[in-house]
Amino acid sequence: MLLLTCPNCGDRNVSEFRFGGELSSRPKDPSALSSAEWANYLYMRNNVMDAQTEWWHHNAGCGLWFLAERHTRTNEVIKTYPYAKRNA
Amino acid sequence: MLPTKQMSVQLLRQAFNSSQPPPRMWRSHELKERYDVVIIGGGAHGLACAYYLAKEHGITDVAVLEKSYIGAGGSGRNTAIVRSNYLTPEGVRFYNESVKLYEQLSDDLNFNVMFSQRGHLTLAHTDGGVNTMRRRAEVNQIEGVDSRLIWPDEIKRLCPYLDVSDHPRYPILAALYHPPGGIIRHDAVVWGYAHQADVRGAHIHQNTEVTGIKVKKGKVTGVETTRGRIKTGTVLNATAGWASTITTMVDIKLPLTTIPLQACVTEPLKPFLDVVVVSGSLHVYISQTDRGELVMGASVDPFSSYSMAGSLTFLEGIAGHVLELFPALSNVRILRQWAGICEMPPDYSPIMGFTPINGFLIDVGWGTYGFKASPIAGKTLAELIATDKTPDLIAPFRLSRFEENDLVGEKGAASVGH
Amino acid sequence: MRTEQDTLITPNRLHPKEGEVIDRATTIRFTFDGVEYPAHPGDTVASALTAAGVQVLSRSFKYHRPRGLLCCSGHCPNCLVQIGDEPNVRACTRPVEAGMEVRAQNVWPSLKRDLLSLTQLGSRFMPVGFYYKTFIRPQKLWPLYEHTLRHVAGLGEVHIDTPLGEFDKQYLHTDVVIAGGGPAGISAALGAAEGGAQVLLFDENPTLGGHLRFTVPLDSSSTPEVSKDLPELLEAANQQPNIAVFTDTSVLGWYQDNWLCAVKGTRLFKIRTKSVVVATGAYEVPLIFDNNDLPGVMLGSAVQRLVHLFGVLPGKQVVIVTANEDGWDVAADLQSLGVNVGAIVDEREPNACSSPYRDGLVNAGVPVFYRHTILEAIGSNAVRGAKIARIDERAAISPTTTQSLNCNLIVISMGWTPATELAYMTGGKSEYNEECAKILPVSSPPGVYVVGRASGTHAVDSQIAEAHQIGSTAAAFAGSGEVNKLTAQSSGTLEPRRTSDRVCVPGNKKRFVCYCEDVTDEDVELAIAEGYDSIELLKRYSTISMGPCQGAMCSMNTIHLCARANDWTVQETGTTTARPPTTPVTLGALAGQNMEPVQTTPIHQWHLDHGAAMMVAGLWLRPNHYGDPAAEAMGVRERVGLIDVSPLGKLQLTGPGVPELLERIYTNRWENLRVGRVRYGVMCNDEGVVLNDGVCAHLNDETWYMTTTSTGATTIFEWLQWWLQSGWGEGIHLTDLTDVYSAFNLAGPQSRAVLEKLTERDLASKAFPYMRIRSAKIADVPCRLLRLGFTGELSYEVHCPSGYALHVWEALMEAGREFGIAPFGVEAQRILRLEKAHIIVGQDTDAMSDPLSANMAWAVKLDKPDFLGKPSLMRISDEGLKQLLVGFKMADPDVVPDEGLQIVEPDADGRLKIIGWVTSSRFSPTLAAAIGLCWLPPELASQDGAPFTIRIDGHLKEARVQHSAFYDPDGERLRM
Amino acid sequence: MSTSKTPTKLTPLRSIAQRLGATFTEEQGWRIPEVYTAAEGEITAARERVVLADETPNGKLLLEGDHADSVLMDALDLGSLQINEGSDRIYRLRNDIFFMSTPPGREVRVQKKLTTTSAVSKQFVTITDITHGRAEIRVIGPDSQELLSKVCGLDFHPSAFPNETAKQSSLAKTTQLIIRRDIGELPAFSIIGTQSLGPYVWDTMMEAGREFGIVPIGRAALAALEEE
Repeated sequence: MLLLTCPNCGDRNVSEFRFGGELSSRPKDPSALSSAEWANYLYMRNNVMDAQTEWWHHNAGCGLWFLAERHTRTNEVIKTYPYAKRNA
Repeated sequence: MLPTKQMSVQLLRQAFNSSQPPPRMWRSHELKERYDVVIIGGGAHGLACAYYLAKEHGITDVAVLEKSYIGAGGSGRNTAIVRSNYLTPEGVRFYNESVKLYEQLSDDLNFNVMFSQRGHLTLAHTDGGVNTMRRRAEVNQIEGVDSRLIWPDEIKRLCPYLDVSDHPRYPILAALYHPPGGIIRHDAVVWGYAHQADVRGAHIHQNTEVTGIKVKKGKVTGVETTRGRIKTGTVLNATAGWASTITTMVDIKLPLTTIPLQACVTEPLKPFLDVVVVSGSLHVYISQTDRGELVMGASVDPFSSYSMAGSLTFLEGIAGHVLELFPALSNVRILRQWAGICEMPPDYSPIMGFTPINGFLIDVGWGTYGFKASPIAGKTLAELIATDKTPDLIAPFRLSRFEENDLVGEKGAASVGH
Repeated sequence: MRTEQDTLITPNRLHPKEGEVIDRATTIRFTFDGVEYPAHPGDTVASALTAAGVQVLSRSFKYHRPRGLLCCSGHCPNCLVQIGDEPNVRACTRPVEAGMEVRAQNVWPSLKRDLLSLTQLGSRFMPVGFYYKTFIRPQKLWPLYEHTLRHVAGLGEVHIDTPLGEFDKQYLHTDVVIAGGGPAGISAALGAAEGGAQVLLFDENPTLGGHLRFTVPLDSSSTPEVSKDLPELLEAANQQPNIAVFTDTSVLGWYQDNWLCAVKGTRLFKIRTKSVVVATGAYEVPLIFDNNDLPGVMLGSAVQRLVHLFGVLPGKQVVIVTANEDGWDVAADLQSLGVNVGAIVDEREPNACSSPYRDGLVNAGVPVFYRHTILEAIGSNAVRGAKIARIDERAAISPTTTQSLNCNLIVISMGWTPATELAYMTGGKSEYNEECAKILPVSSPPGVYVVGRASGTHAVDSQIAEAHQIGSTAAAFAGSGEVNKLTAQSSGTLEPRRTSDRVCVPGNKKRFVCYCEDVTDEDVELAIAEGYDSIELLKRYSTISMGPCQGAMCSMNTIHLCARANDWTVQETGTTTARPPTTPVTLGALAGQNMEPVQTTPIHQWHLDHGAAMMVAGLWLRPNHYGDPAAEAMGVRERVGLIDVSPLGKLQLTGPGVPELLERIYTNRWENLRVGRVRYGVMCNDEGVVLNDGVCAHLNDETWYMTTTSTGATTIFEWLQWWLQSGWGEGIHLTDLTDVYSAFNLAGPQSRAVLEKLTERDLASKAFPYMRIRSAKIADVPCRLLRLGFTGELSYEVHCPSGYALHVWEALMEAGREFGIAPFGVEAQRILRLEKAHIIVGQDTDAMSDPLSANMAWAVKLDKPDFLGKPSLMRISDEGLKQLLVGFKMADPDVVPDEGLQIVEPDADGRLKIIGWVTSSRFSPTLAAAIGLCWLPPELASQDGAPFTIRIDGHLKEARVQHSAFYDPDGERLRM
Repeated sequence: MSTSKTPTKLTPLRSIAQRLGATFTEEQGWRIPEVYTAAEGEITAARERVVLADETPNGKLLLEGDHADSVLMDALDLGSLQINEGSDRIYRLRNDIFFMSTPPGREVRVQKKLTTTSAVSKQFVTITDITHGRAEIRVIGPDSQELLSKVCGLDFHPSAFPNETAKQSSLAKTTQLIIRRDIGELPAFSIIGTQSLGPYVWDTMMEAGREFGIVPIGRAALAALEEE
C-alpha cells in the first residue's frame, strides 16, 4: 500500500486519503472563455503516464487538501507539499 | 487463402498425423513501408476492426501494431462479462448489437469463444438501487433487450448460494435479471479475430511499439515504431487504457483519466454458481468459469494510475463484499490477483470516430465496459474507415459531444456498470 | 513403541527417529473416503495416509489419472482433498485432527474406480486448446456441451450451508521482515537483530529450520544425521529479544512501499516494514518422462520430509534419478535407514559427480548407471518399476541400452529453482545463470534483499554467512535509510549446485509438464507451432501454471521447453509476471472481522421500541415507517407528526468571508440574508450538475448554519474544504456539526400548539415567520428552531444538542399526545414532500441533471457575477433545455406508476420512443390521486394539463402534466 | 443557564451499557455507567488485560484559526506545540486547528474564556463546543496497543505513539481522533469520533478484544484507577 506523506501528519497509508484528480485551477474569469475552452477546462485531462501534479485530501486525518507529484506508471511519490507552497 | 476449413476438421487431421505441423493462427511479417490503415493496439477492438475491414470492406492492407503480445492489455485482463442491459437507449442499442455479434462469433471466426449466455443479475440493496434497476429494465425492454426486475424468491432460485436474508447493511431488495448476459473466453475472442484477420491478409505485428505519429498540415502521414517507420493516411488509436499517451502524439487532449481495475481468481470448484452476479452498491461482480474458478472484480481503484501492480486493499475489500453476498465461501481460496487499466470518460460512454486531425481516428473511452463492445466497435469503426462517414449507431459517442455539451446519459445511474 | 497391530495398519511407519515432529504416544483416528485410518498428533493427513500404505490421493484435472505425493511441501496439486466443508486442502501440510472427514475431490463414482478417467481414451482428440476447436456449430448445442464440461471440471465443493468462520486481522510495524525461516532466514534475522533492528521472522512450517529439518548436511562424515547447524541457529534466535518468530505463517505478497501481507490460519497480518529479506528457499524441479505423474514418483526432498519429520518410508525398493549431488544425498540417507536402493541413475559423466557419499554407496553394492536417465515409470495405479536407458550429450536415447528395474519408489532429484515470486513482485529483476542453470534474482529495489537458495546459494554454510551479512545490511537500511554498498546479490560464495536443463526425456506415452492442468510436452510444442509462442500466450492458451500450484512445479520446465521450441535463449524467453498471493489464501482471512460502519441517531433504540421498520440511507439506519406510512402522512396533514431528521448534514461557517463564499457556491443570491433568516439554496459543480440542496441560516453576525442532504453531508464537507483551501478560504472557518445537533421536524397544523407547551419563545408567525431561525429553550434544553416547509405543513425543525435528544423527543411526543401526535418515517415524508412537488436531489435528479432542467430556474440567478456552474448554466439556458422535470397526475387514480418507468410515445411505425421517465410517484392519501415527478421534453412539459403515456407492464397509461403543487399550491399552510 | 431543571444528558453508548447490564449514575449532568459487574473485577481487567470505558462526558472544544496558538497562549499561557503534540489535554492537530479535552462540565467556562480572549485581541479564531457531537471511548490496559493494532493501521509502539500524543486516522474504517493519555503506568487511549458511529466502534472494539478477555468498566473503576 502506497505510503503518502501528509504535509501536516507525516507518512500515512494511502487508504487515509482521497484522491482529488490532476491539478487544474479554475479559470479566473470563466465568462471570457469560449464553449470549447470551457469544455476543455471541464472535461479534458492530460492523463500523463509520467510525473503528474495532483490533489489529495487527508479525509481520515487532519482534513488538509495538499498537492503531490507522483509518477503514474510506478506510483512513486516524488514529493508532497501544501497548496500554498505550489510555486515555492 | 480462404479461411481454414472447419476447425474441428483440422483437429481430426491433427489427431491422426501429428507429425505434420499445424497451421499457424497468425503469421509474423516484416514491417512494410506503407499500409492503407494502421491500427495501434492489438487487443480485441483493434483485431476486430482489422477483421471487419477485410471481411466487409475488402480493405486488407492493414497493420495491427501491438507493443507486447496480442491481448496483453485490457483484453487479457477483464473479467469477460458480456451484457447489454445498459441505461441509455443509445447505450442499450450499441451493446445489443455487440451481443448479437458475440452470439455467432464462434461460427464467424471458426473458433469456439465459449460465449456462455447464462444470465446476469445486478443486485439492488436500496430503494434508489431498485429504481435504477427498474429504469434499466424498462429501457431495455423498450429497446428489445431481454431484461426484467425480479424479486428475492426468483433471485434465490437462480442463485441458491446468494444470501437473500435481511442483512442490516446490504439487504438484497431486487435484481435486474438479464438472461442474454453472460461470460466468454476473452482470450479466445482475441485469438479468433487475429486468426481470421491474418488469414485475410492483415499484418499483425507484436512487440512493435508506436513512438510517434507524423502529421502534416493537420493530416496524418505516418507513424514511427520501434521497428521502423510506416507511411499511412489512416491511424486508429485502439489502445484503451493507454489512449491518452497515443493521442498526445498528435497534440490532442482527451476527456480521460486512466485508473486501474483489479480482479482475482479462486481455485477451481465444482459448479454451483450458474449466473453472473453484480452488486451496484457493493461494487463487486462474480462469475464461475467453465473450469470451475470464481472470477471476481470490483470498481476502479480509488486513484488514477497506469500501474498494473494491484493492491492488498482490493483483495480485502472484495473478499468482505463477496462474503456479504455468499457467506458459504469463507473457505474458498484466492489463487491469483491482477490488474488492468481503464480510461474513464466523464459520462461513462465510449469516444469513437473522427478527431480534429484528419486521418487520426479514435476507439477509446472504454472504462470498465470495453471488452463487451469489441465486435460492434470493430465493425462500426471499420465501416467509418471504409466509408469516411460515422455510422448512426455510434454517432452519440463522437469526441465533439463534450464541446457541444451533449454528453451521453450513461453516467446518470452513477452506479459503475460491469 | 511400535505394537504388532501398528505394523499391520501402518506398514510404512519407521522406528522413532531423532527430529521427528509426531507424538507416537497418542493415536487419533480420521477417515479418508469413509475408511478409518490411525495417525499421531503432528502427522499431516498425507503422512498418516502414506504410513498406512495409501498412495493414490487424488485424480488429475483433465484426464483423471491417479495422483500421489510428489512435493510433500504444499506446492503441487497432487494431494488436494476435501476436509469437511473446506475444499482444495493440501493434505501434505494440513495437520491431522481426530475425527477429520477427508474425501477425494472430482472423482466419480470413487477415487479407486474413477470412470471419468475414460476421457483418456479420447486424449488423441483432446490436445491443448481442443475446446476452442470443438462444438463451434451448431451454436444451439454449445450450452449442452458446456454443461457437461462444467460438471467434469472443478475440484473441491462448496457446501451451501458452510458457516461463515471467525477471522480477524492485525497490523504490524517493524524495521526488518524475514520471509522464510530456513538457515538463511534465521541467519539474516540474527544479522539484522544484532544490527539493533526489530525483526519479524515468518515461516510457513510449524517449526523453523527450513530444509535443515529433514536433509543431510553436505560436508559431514559418511553417516548422515540431522544437521548440527540447526540447533545452534535456533538457540541464537531464541536468545535474541529483537526477533519475533511467526511459524505456520505464509508471507502472501509484497505491495508498494514495503507493505507485506501474511496469513496464519484465520488471522491476516498487514505489515509495514522498512526492509524485507526474502529467504523463501527453492522448489525441487520435476523431470518430464513417460508416466512421470504416476503415484510413487516423488521428489527427493519429499521423501526426506516424510522420513525425517514423520518417520514414514513411502517405498521399500527405490530407484534414484539424479543430475547432481542431491540424488546421492537422498541415496545415502535412505541407505542408512536400511532401504534397498535399487539403483542410482545419474545423467552425468562419472567424473562430473563429486558426492562425498559415492564411494560408501558403491562399496555397499548400490548399482550406479552414469549417463543414464529414466524413460518411463512402469505401473498403472502406482510405481512397480522404472525403465532406464543411456543418453548421449544431445539427450538422444540409445534404445538398445533400455532395461527395466523393479521398484515401488522413484526419487527425482534433478535440481532446484529459486522460489522467487515474492522477490519479483517487488520489481526485482532476474537473469538466467548458465553455470547453475537457474533463473536468479540480480537486482531489487532499495530495502529488498534475497538470500539463501532463493538467491541461488546452495551450500548451507554459504547461506548462513551471506544471509547474516545481508541481514545487517537490511538493518542498516532500516535504520538510516541509505542504501548500503552490499546490495549486490550473493557474491562469489555461489556454489553451483546445477539443475539439469535436460528437462524432458522423449517417449511414446504421456509426459506431464503441468500437473495441475494435465498439460504434456506435446501440447506445448503444438501450442507454440500454432503461434502461441511467447511465454505469456503459451500460458494463456495451454493454461500451464494457471492451476493451484501457480507455476511452482512447472514454470522452469515450461521456460526451457518454450526456449527450445522457439530457438530462443532462456533469457530471451523470459518469465510470466509474479503476482500475490504466493500461496492460496481463503476469502475469510482476507475479509477478516466484519467491519461495515453503521450510523445510528441518538434515539435509535426509541424507534426500534416503537415498531419502526428501519431502512439503509448511506451509512445511516433510519425509520422508514412505523407500520402505516399513509396514515402517518395523513396524521401530519390533519394533526401533527414528528420525524427524526438527525442524519441531515449540518455545517457551521464563521467569519467575514462567508457571504462571498455563499455567493460563489450557491446558484441564488445570498448577500442580503439578514440575521435570523433562512434561505433555500442549490449547489452545482462547474458542469452545472446539481450536487446538493438545503437551507442556510444567518445565525448571528459572523456565524452561518448550513444544512445538506444526509447522504451528501461528507462529500459536501470535503468539497467545501477544497474550495476554502485552494483560494476561496480568506476569513472563513468551516466546522462539521452534523452529529453535535440532533434534529426533529414537528410538522402539522397543531405543531405550534404542541411546541408552545414546551417553550416561552413566541412562536406566532409575526414573531417567528416562515423561513426564520430562532434560539429557544425547548423542555429546558437550549435549541435552534427553524421554520421550514419540506412537508408543506406549518412545521418547526428542532435542532437540539445530541445528549438531550431523547429528552426533547419524548417531551415533544408527550406534549403532542393530546393533539394525536404520531412519529412518521421517511416513506411518509416522501409522500408529503411529493404532494408539494418538492424534489429530492439524487432521486429526481441524477449525475447529469442541471437546476434549470430540474425546474429550479427560480433558484438560479444568472445575473450574478460568477458562481460554480454559471458558464455551463448560461450555455444550457441559451441553447434551450433538452428535458424538464415536472409534476404529473395519473388519469386513473388507482394506477400508481413505479419509480423508474419510462414515458413513451409510439412513432410512425408503432415502435415506442422513449421521451422521459418517472423519478418519483406515490398514491397521495390526502388527494386520493396518483401523483409524481418526471422528466419530459420541454415542449410537452411546458403545457399544463398536457397528456402523455407511461409504459406500465407493457400497457400505456395516461398521465397529465401539472405545474402547480398538488397540495396547497400557494403555500398558505406553511405560513399559518 | 439554570442547571437546576436542566435534564440529564445521555451518551450514544447508553443502550449498549443497558444491554450489558450496567448500573448508572450521574456526573456533571451526564448519565453514565457506574459499574457493570464489580469495580474490583473491572480494575483487575484494566490492570492485566484491556477494558473499554465510555468517557463521552469529557468536554471537547475545537479551535480553528491561523492565530489559534496565540489565543491559547494569551488565555491559558500554553507553550508552542508541534503537530500531534499535546500538553495539559490541549492537542495541536494542524497549524490552524487545536483540540481541547476538559473534565466533564468544564468546557463551557473554558470556551467563554477563550472567546473573550480572542475577541479582545481581535484575532479571527473560531472556538466551537463539539462535546455533544463526539463519542469518546477510553481503551485502557497493557493489551490496548495490540487491540488497537487490530482495528487501526497506526504504529502504537511507544516510540511512535508516546504519551500525550493525538493522531487522527482511520479506525475500523471510520475517521477517529486517537489520543494517548496514560493512567499512571497503564497505557490508555481515547478514541474520539462522531457520536452516530459510537455504538458501531464500541461493538467492533469489543469483538476485536474478545481474545484478550476485554470487559467494559464503569465510572467507579475508572475513578479508582485514576486516583492511584
